[in-house]
Amino acid sequence: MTKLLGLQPSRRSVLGGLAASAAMTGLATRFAQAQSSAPIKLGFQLHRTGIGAAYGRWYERTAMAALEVVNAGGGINGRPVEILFEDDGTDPARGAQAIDKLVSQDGCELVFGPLFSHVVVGSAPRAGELKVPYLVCSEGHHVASGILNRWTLQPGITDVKSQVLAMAPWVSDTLGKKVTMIYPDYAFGYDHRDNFVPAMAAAGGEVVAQIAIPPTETSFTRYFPQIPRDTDVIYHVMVGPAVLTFVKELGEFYGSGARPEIFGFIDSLEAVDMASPGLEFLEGTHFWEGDCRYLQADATEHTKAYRAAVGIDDNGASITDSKEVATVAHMFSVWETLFVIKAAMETVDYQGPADRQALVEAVEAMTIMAESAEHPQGDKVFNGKTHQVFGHQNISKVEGGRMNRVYRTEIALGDYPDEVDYTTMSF
Amino acid sequence: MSFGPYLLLAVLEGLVSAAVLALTAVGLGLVFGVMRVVNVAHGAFFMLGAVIAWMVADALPGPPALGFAAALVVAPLAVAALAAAVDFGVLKRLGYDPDATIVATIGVLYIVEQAALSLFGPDARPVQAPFNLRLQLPWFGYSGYKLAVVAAAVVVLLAVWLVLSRSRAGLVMRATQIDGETARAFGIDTDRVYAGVFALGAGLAALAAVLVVPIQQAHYLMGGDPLLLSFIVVIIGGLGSLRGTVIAALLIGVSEGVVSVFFSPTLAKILATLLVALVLVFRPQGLFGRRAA
Amino acid sequence: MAAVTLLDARGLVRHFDGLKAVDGVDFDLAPGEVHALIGPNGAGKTTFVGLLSGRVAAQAGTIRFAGEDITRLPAHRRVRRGIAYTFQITSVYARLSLAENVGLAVQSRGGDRRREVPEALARVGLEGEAGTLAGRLSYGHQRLLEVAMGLALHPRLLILDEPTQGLAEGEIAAFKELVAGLAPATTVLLIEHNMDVVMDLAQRITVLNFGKVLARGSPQEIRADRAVQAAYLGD
Amino acid sequence: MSDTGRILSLHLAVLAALLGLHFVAPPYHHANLARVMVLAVYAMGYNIAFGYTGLLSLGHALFFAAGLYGTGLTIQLAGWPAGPALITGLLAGAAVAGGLGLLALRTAGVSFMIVTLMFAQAGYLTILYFTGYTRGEEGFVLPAAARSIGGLDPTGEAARYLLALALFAVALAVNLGLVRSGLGRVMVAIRENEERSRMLGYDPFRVKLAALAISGLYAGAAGAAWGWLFGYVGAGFATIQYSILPLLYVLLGGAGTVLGPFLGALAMFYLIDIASGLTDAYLMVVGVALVVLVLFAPKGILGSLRERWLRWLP
Repeated sequence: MTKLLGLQPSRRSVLGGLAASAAMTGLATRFAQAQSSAPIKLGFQLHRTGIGAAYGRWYERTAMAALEVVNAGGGINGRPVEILFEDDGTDPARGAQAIDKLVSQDGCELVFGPLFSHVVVGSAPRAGELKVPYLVCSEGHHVASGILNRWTLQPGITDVKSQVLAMAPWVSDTLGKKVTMIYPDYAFGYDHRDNFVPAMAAAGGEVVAQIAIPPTETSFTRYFPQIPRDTDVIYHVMVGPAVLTFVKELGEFYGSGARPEIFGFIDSLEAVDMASPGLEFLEGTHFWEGDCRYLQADATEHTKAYRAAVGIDDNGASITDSKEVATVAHMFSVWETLFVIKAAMETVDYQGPADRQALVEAVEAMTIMAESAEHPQGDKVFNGKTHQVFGHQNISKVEGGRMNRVYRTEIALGDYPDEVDYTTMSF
Repeated sequence: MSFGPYLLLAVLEGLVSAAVLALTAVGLGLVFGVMRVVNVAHGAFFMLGAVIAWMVADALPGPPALGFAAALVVAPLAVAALAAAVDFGVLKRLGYDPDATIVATIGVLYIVEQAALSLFGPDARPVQAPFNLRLQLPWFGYSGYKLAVVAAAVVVLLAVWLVLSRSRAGLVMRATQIDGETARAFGIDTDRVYAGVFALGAGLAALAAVLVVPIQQAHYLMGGDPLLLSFIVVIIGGLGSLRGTVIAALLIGVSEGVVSVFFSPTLAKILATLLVALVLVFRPQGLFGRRAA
Repeated sequence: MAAVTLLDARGLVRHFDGLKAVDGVDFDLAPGEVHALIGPNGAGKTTFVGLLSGRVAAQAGTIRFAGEDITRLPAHRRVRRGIAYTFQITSVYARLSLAENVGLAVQSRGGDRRREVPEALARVGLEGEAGTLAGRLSYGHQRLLEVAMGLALHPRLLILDEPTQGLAEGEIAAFKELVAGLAPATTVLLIEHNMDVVMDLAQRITVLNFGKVLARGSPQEIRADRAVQAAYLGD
Repeated sequence: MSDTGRILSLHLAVLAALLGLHFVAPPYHHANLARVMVLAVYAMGYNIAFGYTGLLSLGHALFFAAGLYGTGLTIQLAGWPAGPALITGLLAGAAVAGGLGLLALRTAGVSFMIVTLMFAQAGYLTILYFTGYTRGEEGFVLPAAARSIGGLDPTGEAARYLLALALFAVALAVNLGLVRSGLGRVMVAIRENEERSRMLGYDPFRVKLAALAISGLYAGAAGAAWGWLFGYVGAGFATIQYSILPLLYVLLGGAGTVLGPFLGALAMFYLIDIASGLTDAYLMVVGVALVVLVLFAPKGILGSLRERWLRWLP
């Protein structure tokens, strides 16, 4: 088989020949100029269709808003910036293909933006092979768990493991000791379970039941009797279009009578209007939010500016359509990731693909990210070894149909020992 | 929760899903029975019904019951009209060839889904139930509207049965189902029958969706599950057997509910799926279909 | 053993929802004979040969072929043992060529397609049409193609279910010649309505009525049988 | 030229063209072609069941997944070397298809569609149920080091392309041999007229079972190769979409033609690729394309060509 591999140089030489002939037609001169003044092209892997489309729309808007700010501030290294969006259909196989297209065909310097874990895991190997930085906005634990590669980073949003660890003490202290977890039979559901159970035990609580629901399910009531009667807290984290049904049915099941405390990850209701019929019962329950959907009384100027730029009102809905609720809890990561890219590119005086490795190293070298216009969700700490950022988490309570923050975790609360040191891996 | 009430809840849930299943499946079964067309777009018509219901309810001010009632009329008619157009523009030209219609309806499925995504967006949108009644049992609460859906399903299915068995339209349909050529020889315009059946099937899917949407929310990808389940119900029930469709829906709905009492959710789903598959394997003609002699 | 009887059926029963299609029939075939099976419409002839060929499962009774019990054998295994069946309603591969149609029969017994396909087609007079799609043939020619496929199986017993239906006069004559030439290598069981064909070809005739054997004998005996005349010849 | 000569020249020309493209295709298309070739093997397998034998299955994703996980899990959990893992995946595809066939082939037509679909759905849920091992829908990455076989590293662009081409070439040759063999002719016979075939002495159940197992072998090979070449294993490949995909490829390219699946996979791949570049509503384009195809070229691209001009096409 080494013979087959021996064909590689010849393939290069053929391509080289093509490049040479392209030079005669003037194509190559354009490439050469591209190095100096032409826009920097960034690729965005977008869930425009498929199950992630509700997120994708807001990820795109956030990216465009951040881009406007970047370009208004002179671009990066004096060059204007362009973002090319490529739909991945929220599908891992197409995700890898989208990376190919953005990098090989469109000439993007790097790729960022995906949310869904399976797209990230399915695409990361390709990014590694192409040796192109891949900055994900996914909150999955995949990056920090060490299964990916040196080129994949998550500098915009805390991973689920850290989120869960940071929440557990508050849940145990404030809501109750006996918790029933309801989560989808999905890898991130398991991430919640695997990390929350020990964290709860450490905080003096106990997970009394774990109910993993198949993601194809559209009706949930029949599983609710599996919730033990002595449960103090129901911990739910669901995704997909059926989550609204889930919450409504939970409400019908318990009604106005006595019910356990309810703590959910807002993933269950991201992009869903809290004023939707059937959700009244959520009054008084608690949610984790990466970033607060409703404008909080103590919101910083940066937060306000960010929200205005993206185009969301005080209720976290589109300023042009109050029924169109944004994915506020997650989409800040796109904004912040673009500014991490900008900072890293400026650090290494990024010129072109040759500087990709330096770009990754520059991100790895980052540590403290201060609360700022670039980081409106709050200050963060980046761990270069695990390629993962850690920030504050918010717990909000539903009061009068809006979510008010009642607790904000310290970053250190979400610490856990490194599971990988990517900096020791080769590029 | 003790076992008795648990089982009661499971059975209630099973009844509701059986009602939804039967409603969704009956239109598919009709199309399949009369036209021998596997309508892959059936789930898309269902979804379209839900989406239109949301649009109507959203556009109409006033009490939720009003918007709901309007949706109950508008959605099935609109979807039926679209289906008739599909029949006329595509299926008829294909001569209702089984393989070709599968491909064509997959195409229609994509077109409708994309249209919904483009015009309606990717969000799950709830429609308010026409009334808000919650039954508080000693052990758990239950949605009154869900029980109303069961009642509505019974009414709709009875109506379909009456139309099929007692009306001239039903007679014409059955004649076409049994032997299209002979029907044509007797002066039945089978083209019109086919268009009518296809529209009726789609309209029934939309009607089911309007009834379901206060329970399940409108979403542009919501059609997949009903499509699969409808097929299963129609096949298990035996082709062209309304009674079989209803009983199969009950069997599947209630067995899923009851199996879920004894196993963890995903395992229950796996077992219920295998159970139904095995029923089909060992009764390939369906529970109520007749094996060809 | 050199069987005196090639096929021997005892007490065959097949009912459909109370309809006694075949109801306790005993039947035998001598090697090399041409045997006709006649009877009014609905007498159970096609069901009966279905039982012999294995297309229909017997509810009671036994069938022995060449000395072995084949009652439980599925149809395709019986074909391999030498029982060939041509369908009452023409059943050929309409979208395949004649050569491919016959080739499938030749292949089934591991014969040489290149040599035997033209032979089999020539025997029914279709040698010029080897490349034609079977579906393009006239109905009569499709029947002949079926016979050719049956012959290509080199069966010991060839069951022909109304083979002359739809054939023109000249074709019928050629067909009779063909069948007459099969003996003694091939035993023929013929369901036939055309009495000329029956009387000219058959050495023995069995008459079925309401699922039971009404009479059996030589053409002369059957012609003279009063019960047959009453039930079948319609006077 | 004799038909055999034409057929051989045509298929060799396709393989030669693909080899040629290895040297001249721009990187993006070069990478795409590697994917298309693996998907084409999957579709070829589907075509053996559907196009040649008339078995319309909606459960082939299960066979693809059997190959994918057969290879992926033996590497990931059992730490097997890639060689045996690949063979395991390939055989898993055939074994699962054979096992499923023993049950599902008791049914026919639409019942067969639904039964295969339901078994595949149960398989998909089983992968999720064991998320602790499989990581469910998120899936897992097969590290490059674990994927090399005796120094042969499938992660390089050239190696991957050539390995995909080698797999494709073998699959194409076997497919061609199969359809021109006795079994291939009987498969077609069963498709065209099952009862007639039974009465020619063929056992339809065994022939269909064999066809399904071979089809599963192809799907398993494609799944195993996908995991090996692209390094990702996930439950998404076991969903109904991945059962419909090869059906579309085959119908587009031409059911019952040897090159149809490849042509269909290529055309569909680039239809989506180009359409999604032009409009957000690319699914609309795909939908319209399907409707137009079925209206004006119902036998697929190659099927229509064969009908009009190239009668000799296998």
